[in-house]
Amino acid sequence: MYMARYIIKRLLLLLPILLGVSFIVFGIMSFTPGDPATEILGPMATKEQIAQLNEEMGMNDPFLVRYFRYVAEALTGDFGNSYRTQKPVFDEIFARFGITFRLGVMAICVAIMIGVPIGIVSAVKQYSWIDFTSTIIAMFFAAVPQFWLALMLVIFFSLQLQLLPSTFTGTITPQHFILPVLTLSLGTAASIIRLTRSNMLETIRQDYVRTARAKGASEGSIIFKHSLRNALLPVITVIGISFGYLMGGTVLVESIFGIPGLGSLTIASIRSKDIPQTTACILFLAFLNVFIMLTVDLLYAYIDPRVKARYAKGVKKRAS
Amino acid sequence: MRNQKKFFAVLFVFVMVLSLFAGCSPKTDVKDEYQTPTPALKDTIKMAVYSDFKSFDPYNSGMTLDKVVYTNIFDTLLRYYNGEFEKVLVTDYTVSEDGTVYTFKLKDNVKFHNGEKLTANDIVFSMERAKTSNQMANYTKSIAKVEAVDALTAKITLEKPYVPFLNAVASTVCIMNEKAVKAAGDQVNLKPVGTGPYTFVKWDAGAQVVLERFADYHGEKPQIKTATYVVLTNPETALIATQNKEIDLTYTIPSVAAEQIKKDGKLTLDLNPTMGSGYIVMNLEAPFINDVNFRKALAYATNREEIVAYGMDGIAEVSTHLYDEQTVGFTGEIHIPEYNVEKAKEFLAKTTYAGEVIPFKVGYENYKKIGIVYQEQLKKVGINISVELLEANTWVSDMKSGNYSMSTIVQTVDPDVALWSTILHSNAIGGYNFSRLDDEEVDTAFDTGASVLDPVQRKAAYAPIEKKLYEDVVVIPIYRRVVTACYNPSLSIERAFNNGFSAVQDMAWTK
Amino acid sequence: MQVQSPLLETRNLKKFFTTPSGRIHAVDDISLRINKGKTLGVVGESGCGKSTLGRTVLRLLEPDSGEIFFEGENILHIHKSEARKKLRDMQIIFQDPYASLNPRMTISDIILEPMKINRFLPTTKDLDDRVNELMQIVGLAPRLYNAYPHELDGGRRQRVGVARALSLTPKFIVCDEPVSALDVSIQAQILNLMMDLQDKLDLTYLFITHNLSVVKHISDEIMVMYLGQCIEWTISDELFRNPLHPYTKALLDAIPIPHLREPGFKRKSIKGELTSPIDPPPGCRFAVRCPYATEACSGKDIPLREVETNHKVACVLFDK
Amino acid sequence: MKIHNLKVVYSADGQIVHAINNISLNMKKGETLGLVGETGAGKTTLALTLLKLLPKQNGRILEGSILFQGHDLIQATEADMRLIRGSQISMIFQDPMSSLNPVLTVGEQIAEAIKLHMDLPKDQVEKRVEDMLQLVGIMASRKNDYPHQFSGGMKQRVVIAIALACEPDLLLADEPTTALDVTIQAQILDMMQELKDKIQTSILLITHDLGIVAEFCDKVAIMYAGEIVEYGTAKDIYEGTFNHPYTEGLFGSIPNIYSTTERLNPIEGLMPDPTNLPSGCKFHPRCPKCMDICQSEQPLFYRNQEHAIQCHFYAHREVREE
Repeated sequence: MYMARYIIKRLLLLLPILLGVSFIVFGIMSFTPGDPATEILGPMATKEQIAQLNEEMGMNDPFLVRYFRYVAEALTGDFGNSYRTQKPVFDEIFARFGITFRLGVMAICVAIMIGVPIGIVSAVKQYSWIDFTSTIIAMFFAAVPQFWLALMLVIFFSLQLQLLPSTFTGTITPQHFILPVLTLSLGTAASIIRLTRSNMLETIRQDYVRTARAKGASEGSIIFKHSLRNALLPVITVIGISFGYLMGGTVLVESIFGIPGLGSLTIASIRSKDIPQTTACILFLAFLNVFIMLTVDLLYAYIDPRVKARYAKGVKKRAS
Repeated sequence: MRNQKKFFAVLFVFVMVLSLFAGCSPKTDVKDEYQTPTPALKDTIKMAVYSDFKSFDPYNSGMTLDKVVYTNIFDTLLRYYNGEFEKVLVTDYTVSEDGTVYTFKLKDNVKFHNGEKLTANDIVFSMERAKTSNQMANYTKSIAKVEAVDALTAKITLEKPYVPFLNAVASTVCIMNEKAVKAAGDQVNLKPVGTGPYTFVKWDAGAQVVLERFADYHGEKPQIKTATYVVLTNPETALIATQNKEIDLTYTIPSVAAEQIKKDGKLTLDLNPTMGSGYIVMNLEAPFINDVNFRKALAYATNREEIVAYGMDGIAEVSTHLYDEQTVGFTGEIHIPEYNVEKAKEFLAKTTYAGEVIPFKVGYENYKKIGIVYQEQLKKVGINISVELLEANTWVSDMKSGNYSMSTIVQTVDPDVALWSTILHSNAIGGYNFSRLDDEEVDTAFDTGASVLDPVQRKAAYAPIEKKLYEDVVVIPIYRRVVTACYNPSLSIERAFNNGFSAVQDMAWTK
Repeated sequence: MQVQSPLLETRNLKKFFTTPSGRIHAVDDISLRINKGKTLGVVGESGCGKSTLGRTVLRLLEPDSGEIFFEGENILHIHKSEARKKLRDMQIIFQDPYASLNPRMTISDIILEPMKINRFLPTTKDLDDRVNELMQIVGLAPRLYNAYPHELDGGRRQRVGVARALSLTPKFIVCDEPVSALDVSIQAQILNLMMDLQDKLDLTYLFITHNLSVVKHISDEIMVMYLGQCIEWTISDELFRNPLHPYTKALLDAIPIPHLREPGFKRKSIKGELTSPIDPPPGCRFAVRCPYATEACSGKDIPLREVETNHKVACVLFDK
Repeated sequence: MKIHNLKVVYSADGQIVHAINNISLNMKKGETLGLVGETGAGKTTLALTLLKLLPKQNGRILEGSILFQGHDLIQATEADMRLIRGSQISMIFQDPMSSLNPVLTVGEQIAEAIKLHMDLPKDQVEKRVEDMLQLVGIMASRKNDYPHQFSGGMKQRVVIAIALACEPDLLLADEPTTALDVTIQAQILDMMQELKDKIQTSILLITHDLGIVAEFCDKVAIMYAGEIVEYGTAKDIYEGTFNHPYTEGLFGSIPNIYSTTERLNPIEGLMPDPTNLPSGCKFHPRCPKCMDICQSEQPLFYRNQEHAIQCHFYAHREVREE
C-alpha cells in the first residue's frame, strides 16, 4: 500500500523531470548553429528554399513558442517526425531499442554473473592467489579503453580463431552477441568485482556475521545468507547506474560491431540537428533511467527491510 | 514458502535472460554463413557503408549513400559515365536545334517493380515531381513543359537553352511510377519502386538495406541475386569483417591500413576517384587573405603531394583543378601556381603580413590532419596558421556566415561547370559560396554559359571562371577525393561511377 | 540554598526537533541555575535530552523559546559580538575524544585553535607559552606538543579536550559525558583532574552523564531528566539518600554496586523502556512505566515543586 | 571447561600483539565466572578463542589447550567447532545494535540456530522460536519483525534468545549490557539471572563493571594485559583481606554511591602496549607496591583455597604458595 503510493509518487515525479530535460535539450538544440532546413533539403538547396522551409516549419518563431508547441503536441502523443527520415520519432526509437535492450540486459547479466561470484570469492579468500589474480584482472578491465578491448576481442576471436562473427551482419545469431556483450560487460564486471569484494569484506567483519558464526552457521550460510544480501546493496546501485548507461546504448560498441542501437541513433540525430528525434531519444533515456533507478530503489526495499520501513513512514530517502 | 518464492524469482530471471538469447536465434536453416564456404558461385553480396541511410526517395535525399542504394532501384533516362551518355531507358533521343526541346524514345519492354509497364506518362510524372522538389528545383526550373507524345515518346520543352540538361536532369531524375508513388503515400522514402535491376526488400534502420534482383529487368540480368548494404561506422571492424569474409566489400577502411592491404594482396583495394574536389577554401573578405599576393604566396607554398601523402595517408588523388576534363565546359587553360617556396616568399614580401596567426577552422578530425600538415608547409615560408577543430554544425555555420579565414573542404558538384555556380556565384554568398567570391565576370559566365550550345563557345564562356579561380587564387585545389573499395578478390567490379561507388549490376562473382 | 546570584540560569528553555513523524521534545521547559564554582550534574538515560540541553545552553543549538542568563545577562538577547565574548567564557568538553579531535592537527594546534580564532593573546610566543602551560595543567607531557591525536590513548585525548576547553580561561564548562568512553582507571584520573581544576580555577560545571556514581562523585546538585523534562532536583547526597521520584528510585536501584549483596536480594527494576519523545501528551511522561501511576498522572503537566528544603520533584505523589 | 596455558597472538602491521599470555582457568558446570578487565586486557579475545572465532587473517593460538567436556577444542576441526558453537557453547556480543542481521527477521535468526543444532520438524522449530521469545520477554507475535523495529534492550533480548536457543552448556557473555542504559541493563541482568537458574548454564560473563560481577557471579577472574592476575570467589575478591594491587586500584577508581569520598584513588599510568609488554610483572610500572623483584621476574600464583593472586607481594604472606 505504502509502496504503491511511493511508486506512484515517484512516477509522478517523472513529469517535471521529463519537462525539464525536454526544455534543456530543446534549448541546446535551438541555440547551437546549423538549421534543420539545410539538413532536410540537402547541400544543394538555395538560401531562399532554406528560409522558406524554416518558415514553414515554424523555426522562425521565438524559442518558447516553439517549445510550448512541442510540449502541447507531445501531450497528445505526437512527438513529431524525424527531420532525417520523416518517420515518427518513436518508430525509430523502438526499432533501435530492441537490440540495445537485449544487449544491455545480456551485458548486465554477464557482468553480474562474472562480477558477483568473483567478488565473493575474492573477499572470502582475501589475499589468496584467486583474490590477487582477480584484483589484477579487474583493474585491467576497469582501465582498458572499451574501444581497444573491443578491437582486441574482434581480432582474437574473429580474425585469429575464426570463432565468432565480428559484426552484426547477415542473420543475427546468438554468437553475434558474444563479443559486444563481452566488451560491454567486462568493464562493469570489473567494478562489480571490486565493489562486491570490498563490501563483502566489510560485511564479513560485521558483528552480526560474528553472531552467525557463533551460532555455528556454516561458511556457505554465512556468505550467502548473512553477508551477501547486505553486501549487495551498494552493488545494486552500481548495477542500476551501469544498466541505465547501457540502455543509452554505447556509441562506441555500436559503432565497432555495426549494431543499429539507440546510442548511434542519438548521436546521428544530434549530428544532423534532428531536433524532434534528439529530444525524443533523450527523453526516452531520461525516462528509462528514472525507471531503472526506481527499480533499484524498490530492490533496495525488497532486500533491506530498514529501507522499506523508511518508505512506509513516508520519509524521502533521496531525490532520485 | 519464502524459499520457494525466491527460487521461482531466480528461475524467472534466468528464463528471461535465456529468452533474450533465444529471441535472436535464427528460425531454422541459416547456418553461420560467415564461415561455411559456398561450393557454387556465390550470388549474394554484402557491402559495408560508413553511415546510415536517410531516405530512398530520390528527390528528398542529399546523401551520397542513399544514391548509391537507389541507383540500383531506379533507372534514369540516360547515364553519364566517362564523358559519355549511355542510353538506359531510351532507344534514342534528340535535341532541337535551339536546344530547347528534348525528345526521348522509350524502350518498349521496361517494367516497374510493381508490374506496371513504363510509358511516357511515367516520364511526365517523374519530371513534374522533380520540378516540385526543393533539391531538384535548381536544375529542373528550366523545364517549361513535359508531354507524352505517344505511349513511348516523351517530349520535354525548356524555357531557354540549358546545356547541362542531359547531365543534371536526364541522367539524374529517377523515373518513378505514379501508381507506386500514390500507393506508398507518405512513405515514398521507405518504399522505392523503380525500373532498375534490383528491387527494394527492406531497410533495417541503422543496420542494413537489402535488395533483390528484379526478375523482369529490361537489361542484362546481373549475376548477383541479393545485395545487402550493411552500416558499419567503424572502419577497423569493417575491414576486419571483410578480412573475415563476413562481408564482401567495404567502402570504408582505416586509411592507415591501405598500404598493408595492398601488400598482403588478400583483398582487392580500389581507389575510385570521385568528382569530390578537396581544396583550401579561403574567406576573401578576411584580413591578409583579401590580398591576392598573400593568396599567391599560399598557393606557391602548397605542396599537394605531401598533403595527400601525410594528411590523407595517400588515400586521394593529387589534383591541381577544382574541376577537370570530366566536367563539361572545363577549359584547362589556366593553372594554379606550382609548389615553389622561393616564389611564395617573394609574394609574401609584397604583403603587409608580419607573422600574425591565421585561424584554420575545420569541422572534422580528418580535415584537422590536413590542416596540421599544411601548417608545417606554411611555416616554411613564414605564414602561421592555427588549426582549430570545431563541432561540425558550428563549423558549417561559421563557414556560411564568413566567420572564418581559412579551411579545407570537399565539394562535390555534378559534372557540368554550370553546376559549380552553387559554390562560386555571388548569389550563393551566405550559402555554399564559402569563399564569398563576388565577381561580376564570374557571375555573368555562370548566368550565360549554361545556354551556349556549341561546346567550344561554351568553354570560352566559362573561361573567366577558371581564370579567376587560379590566377587570383580563389581556391587552392589539393586533391580529388577517392572512395576506397576493398573487397574479396573473387569479386569483379566492372566500373565505378564518378561518385566513387559502383552499381550492383556491375559486380559479379568470378570464383 | 542560593544566596548568591547564579552564574548560569535558564528559564523555561525549550528545544524541539522537527522530524517527519512529529516534533521531538528534546528539551522541554527546563529552568536551571548553577552558582559559581559549583557543579550541577544532569543525569538521565540516552535520549532524555541531556546533551541537547548542554548544547542549547552554549547556543551551539538555538533554543526554540526560553531564556539563558550568564552572569546575569540574557545571552539570547545581547548583541552578536557581545554574545561571542560571553560565549568565550563558556566551553564544552565532549564525550568522544576520538571523534572530537581533528586527526590532522597536532595537539598544540588543537589547543591553540580557539585562542587563534578569538585573537586571545597578542604574540605567537605568548600563545606558545600558554599552550605549554595548559598542557602542564592537564598533565600532558611536553613531548606530546607535536603529536597527533591518533598517537594518544583515550585518557590523554580527553586531557587534550580539557586543555582546549580551558584555553580561553572560561568560567563555565559543559562536560558532556566526558568520561563515558574511558576505562574506569582512566575515568578516575580524569575525574580527579577535573575536580582539581575546578578548585584551582574556580570553574563551574554543568556535568552531563548517565553514570550515577560519577555524577554523585563530582556534583554538588543533581538534576534528573526524563524525556526532556527535569523530574527531580536536589543536593547530591540528598538524592542518593532520599530519592523521591519513582524514576529516580528505579534508576538508583538499577545500578549494580561493587559490593556483595545480601543473599536473596531482589532488585525492584522497572518495566518497559523510554517512550517516544515525539509529541508526548501532557502529564507525567514516566507514568506508563511507573508502578505508582494513578489517573492523576495524566491529563495535565506535572510541575516541579519544592517538597522539602532544596529538594524539588515533579510527581503527584507529593501533592499535599 | 579447563583452559590451560593458553597463548594467543595477533599480528598487526608486522608487530606481534600478545593478546593472551599463559592463561589457565577452570570453570565448573552451572558456575558463573566474571571476567573483569579494562579495554585491551584480552577479555574478548579469550571469549573468541574459546569459540575459535579469532580473525583468520591475523589471530593465532600459539599454545595451550582448551578442554571442554573432555575434548580439546584447539585440536577440533572447523566442522566439529561448528557443531559445538551455538549448541554447547554460545556467545552474546557487546553491541546488540550490530549483532543482529538487519535483513533477516528475528524469528529467522533464532530459527537458524535451532535448525542448525536441533533435529526438529518445521512447526516445532517455529514453536521453539516463539517459546524462546517469550522466555526473554518478547511477544511471540513479533518474530516476523526485523531488528530495526526493536529497541536496544529488546535486541539484546533477541541476541540472548539466539544464544540460549539450543540450551548451551556454556554461555559466553561479552559485556552484554555495556551499550544499554542502566534501567534496561538491570532488566537484562535480572532476566539472565532467571534464565541461568532455569537452564543451568555455565556463564562466562565478561565485563569491566565490578558492580555487575558482584551481583551476578560466583567466581571472579581479574585480567590485566592478557593475564589473569587474580582469581577467586566473589567473596574473596569483594570482601577478602588480600587483593592484587591492580584489583585494589580498580576498586579505588569507582566512585562509591553510598559514601562520600573527596578523591578517587585511581591506578596511575596507562595499560602497557600489548606489542611491547614490560618484563617481570606486567603491572609493575603502575603498581604502588612495586618491588625490585617485580621488574625482573614474572610472579607466581599464590593461592589460598580457590583464591589465587599473581603477585610477588604475597610471596611471604599468609597466602600460601602452592
